[in-house]
Amino acid sequence: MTAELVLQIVLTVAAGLIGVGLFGALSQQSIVMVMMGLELVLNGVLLAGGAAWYFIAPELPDAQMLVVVALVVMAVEMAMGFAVTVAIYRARQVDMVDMATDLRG
Amino acid sequence: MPEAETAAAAWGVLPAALLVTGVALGLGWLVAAVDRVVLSGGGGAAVLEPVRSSVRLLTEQRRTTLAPDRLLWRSGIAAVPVLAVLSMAVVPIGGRTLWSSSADLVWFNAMEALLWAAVWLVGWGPNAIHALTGGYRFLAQGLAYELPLMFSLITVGVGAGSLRTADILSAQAGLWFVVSMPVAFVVFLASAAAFAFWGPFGAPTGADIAGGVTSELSGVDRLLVEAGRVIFLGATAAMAVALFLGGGSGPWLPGPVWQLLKTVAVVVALVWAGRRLPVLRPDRVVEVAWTVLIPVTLVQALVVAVLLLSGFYAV
Amino acid sequence: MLTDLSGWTIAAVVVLGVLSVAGGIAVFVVDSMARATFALLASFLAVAGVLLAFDLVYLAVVTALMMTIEMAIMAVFMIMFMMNPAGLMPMTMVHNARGSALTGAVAFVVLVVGIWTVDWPIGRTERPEDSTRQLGEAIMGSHMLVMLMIGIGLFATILAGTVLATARGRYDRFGADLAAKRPDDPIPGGLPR
Amino acid sequence: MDLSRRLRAWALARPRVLIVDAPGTVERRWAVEAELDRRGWPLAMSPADTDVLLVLGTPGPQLALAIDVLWSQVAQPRHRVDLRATTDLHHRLEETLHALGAATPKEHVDGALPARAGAGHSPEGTDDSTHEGMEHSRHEGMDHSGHEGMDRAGMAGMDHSGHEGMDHSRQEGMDHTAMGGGGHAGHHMHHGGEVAGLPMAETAPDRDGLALDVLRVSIGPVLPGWPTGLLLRADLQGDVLTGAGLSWVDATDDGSSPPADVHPQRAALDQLASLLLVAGWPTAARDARCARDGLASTGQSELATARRRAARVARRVRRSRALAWTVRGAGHLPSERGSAGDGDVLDRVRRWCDVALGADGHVPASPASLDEVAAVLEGTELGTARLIVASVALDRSAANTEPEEARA
Repeated sequence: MTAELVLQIVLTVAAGLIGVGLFGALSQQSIVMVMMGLELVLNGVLLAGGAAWYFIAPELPDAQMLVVVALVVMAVEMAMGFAVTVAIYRARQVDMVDMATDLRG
Repeated sequence: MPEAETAAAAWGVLPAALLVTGVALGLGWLVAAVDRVVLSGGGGAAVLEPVRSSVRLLTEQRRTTLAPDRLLWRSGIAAVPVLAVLSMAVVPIGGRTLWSSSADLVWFNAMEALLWAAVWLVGWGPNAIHALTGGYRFLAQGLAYELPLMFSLITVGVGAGSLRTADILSAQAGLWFVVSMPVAFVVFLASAAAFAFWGPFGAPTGADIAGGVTSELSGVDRLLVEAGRVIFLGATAAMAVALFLGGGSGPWLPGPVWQLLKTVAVVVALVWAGRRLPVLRPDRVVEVAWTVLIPVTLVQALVVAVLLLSGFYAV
Repeated sequence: MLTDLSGWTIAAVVVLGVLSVAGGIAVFVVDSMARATFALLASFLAVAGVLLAFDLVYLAVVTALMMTIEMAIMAVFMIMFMMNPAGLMPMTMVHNARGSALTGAVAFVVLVVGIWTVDWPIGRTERPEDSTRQLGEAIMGSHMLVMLMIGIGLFATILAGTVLATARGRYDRFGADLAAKRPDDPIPGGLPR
Repeated sequence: MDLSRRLRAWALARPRVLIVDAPGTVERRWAVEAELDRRGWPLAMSPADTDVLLVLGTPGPQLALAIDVLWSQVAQPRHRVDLRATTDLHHRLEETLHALGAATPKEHVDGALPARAGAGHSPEGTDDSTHEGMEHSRHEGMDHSGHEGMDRAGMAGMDHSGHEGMDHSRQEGMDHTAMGGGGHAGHHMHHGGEVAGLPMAETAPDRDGLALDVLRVSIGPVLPGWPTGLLLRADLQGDVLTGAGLSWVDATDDGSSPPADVHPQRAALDQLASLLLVAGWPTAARDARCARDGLASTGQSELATARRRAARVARRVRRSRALAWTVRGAGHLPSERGSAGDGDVLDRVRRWCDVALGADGHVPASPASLDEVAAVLEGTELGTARLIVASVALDRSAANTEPEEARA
């Protein structure tokens, strides 16, 4: 099997993760579920980054750095997401995005 | 850097895996037996009690509860011993690890983090208040101990200049790491006890909540969870020997014997000290972990880093 | 160029890939919030397995480690804030499902078309002996700036998250004139104060 | 096969025992615990952890009901012993071993519950569908044959959590309270409704300014280190108790069983033993039990040994910094009571230690009333609440404030 084919298969899987994640992030009503959708998108980025490193440029650390950054972004997203959820819930007992539409600019 | 030979490469994957599992079971038995001896106040006959309990639990009926989350419950139960044995994969046995990579220490830590999720599942699954309370306690405790544990592992990695267990062993040829990293050693053992929710950190299975996460388990389910706990504790003792006490190094006797002796000594000391204390309530312990242990382990890492730069370690 | 992955490894990668997508779909299908969280964890662990096959041991293990911790915490929040944590009562809580599905599908199709039409520059250079060392040296050398930014970002996150999530400030704890010797906390904690 | 039977007998030679002591059987419980300690039979933590259920004395109707529920949750192989007197204790325990080791599950029930004895299914039977299980519990209460009861109930359900549990016929409410615990099944369902016969949890303001789920739980009347017969009904948010109320089951027979005139030193050691058990210090609890049992002996030298033991354990507990650190500040009882029961858990522990030391001038604290203790439980965590309850001598004669007629 050629390396390119394997890479394409893996990237397709990553695209699948991104697609499912997008669907979740856009369709879910609950803030926590929206975050799970975003996590799934980033999961796809992790996979794509790893594949890119292995097949395209293993001599450079850049793809690895991309994966690290994606991990950090996930952690930040989770932390801030939870903090915002707690704050908004504390303020008005709301845990669904639809109930917070008045926050629109 | 020469590729350290792994047990899998030396003896074949299957025999090596069987060996590691066997050693894991032996360590688990050792911990359980010492624990039983200390608990029953002496009496050498107590060393057979873990075997007796295991046989009894094997013949016992499994039970269930009202509206449980059976899938998650059972997966959590099965995961506990599996993770414990997997964490043994990077513990050197006779100078060789089953599996070796450039991130052995992180692997060990990851298994403990996964245990975290597994124990929470064991508490969540049965849909009972005592079990769930135990699960939450473990989550809070684990969160507080994850960072100090990580920092103490990192300290070892800094000292050895590698995350590979084999390199850490060879880095201690001159001086055992416990000498220059006493804080990391103590924190490692304490966090390990916290992760095995045992002894003073046994609040998740405390008597005050009727056994907590284990309160709804019977038969083989209970056996798996209890076995996972003691294997984890045994694996940690063996890992502590490898990381801080020079592994198999020592005069006169062959390496594996030294390693075994040291492991037994660590287990006995750990169990003896742990059983002299009452359960430390999570709300108190957690604050100490966040506000004392994390800075202290960071300072320990700093000290080791400075020592490393000043050429203290022969790396 | 032929890949240097063995047939078994490729099979494992494909199986893990399918598992990760299946886990991702399960997140939005199952009723139980606890199960959704752990389906997401399964997806992460499958991706970590693929990374392991790609020789990225450190990143794989760190992914498993971080995501497990995240999901364990996530589970608590799911149970706190979500309806139906145990999935005992089937219900759906979605809005604009059709549009979202369309967006997701379009994104997927566009990506797939790109993936299968681009001529990928497969690397022909030597692999580093140790990917972990490569990453470490990059972090401490050529890519240090990235790491510095990450550090600052994480620190800011810690502060901002704490400020947002706590309702009690120092005036609640030490009194209006900050005169109290001991903070008035619902749980005293373990330190002598 | 002979070998497997012998293996089985060997495996069950040290069964885990759950003791349920009916009111007025304190001395009997001490005798039984002494014998169990001597034999090295561990005490069970929960029904799931139990091989032998040992019922002392004659439980009242409500307690008997709770014991039946408990029994239905004990996994096979199991054995139930109703011990009316301790004279033939040794013999009865030997019999228990024989019965446990012997055989097919149906022989394990000690005649007390013939209706439950028939179900000797294989363990695979436990995989009944959840749904079926729920329906049973919903409509038919707990009167199933043993095995099915176990499938279904475990000790989960309890109380069918929620507001509704209380309004049920009390009979049923009790059914599910044997060991405490409650379904967390449906947190946070804003729309109410029921699942598996469990009403969904509702929300209420909590300590941290968040309105999160409230569960209605009943804890007791049988738990390790817990006064048998005590029932704690409370709202639970996470593991924080709000709205706690304490009551004795079968409280109507108070006048008939006057508090037994027990040895104060032994009573103090017993209190210490159960407190240390709850505090998660099994070695110290074992030593306290051992000293307590020794003080019953008549021989002069044994008595002296027991006194030394009591002094040793009391001093050890008194001096323990770890215990002081972990229990300090919990459960401040108002001091205007004037009795020796005031102060926090640590003060009371130290007072028990003084009494256990046999020092002069230390009288055991007068029992605290249930309402007083319940007031302190407000806003504490489950574990702290257990420590507080274990640290006070409770007034057994206090009448149950709840009307009992409904049940009778």
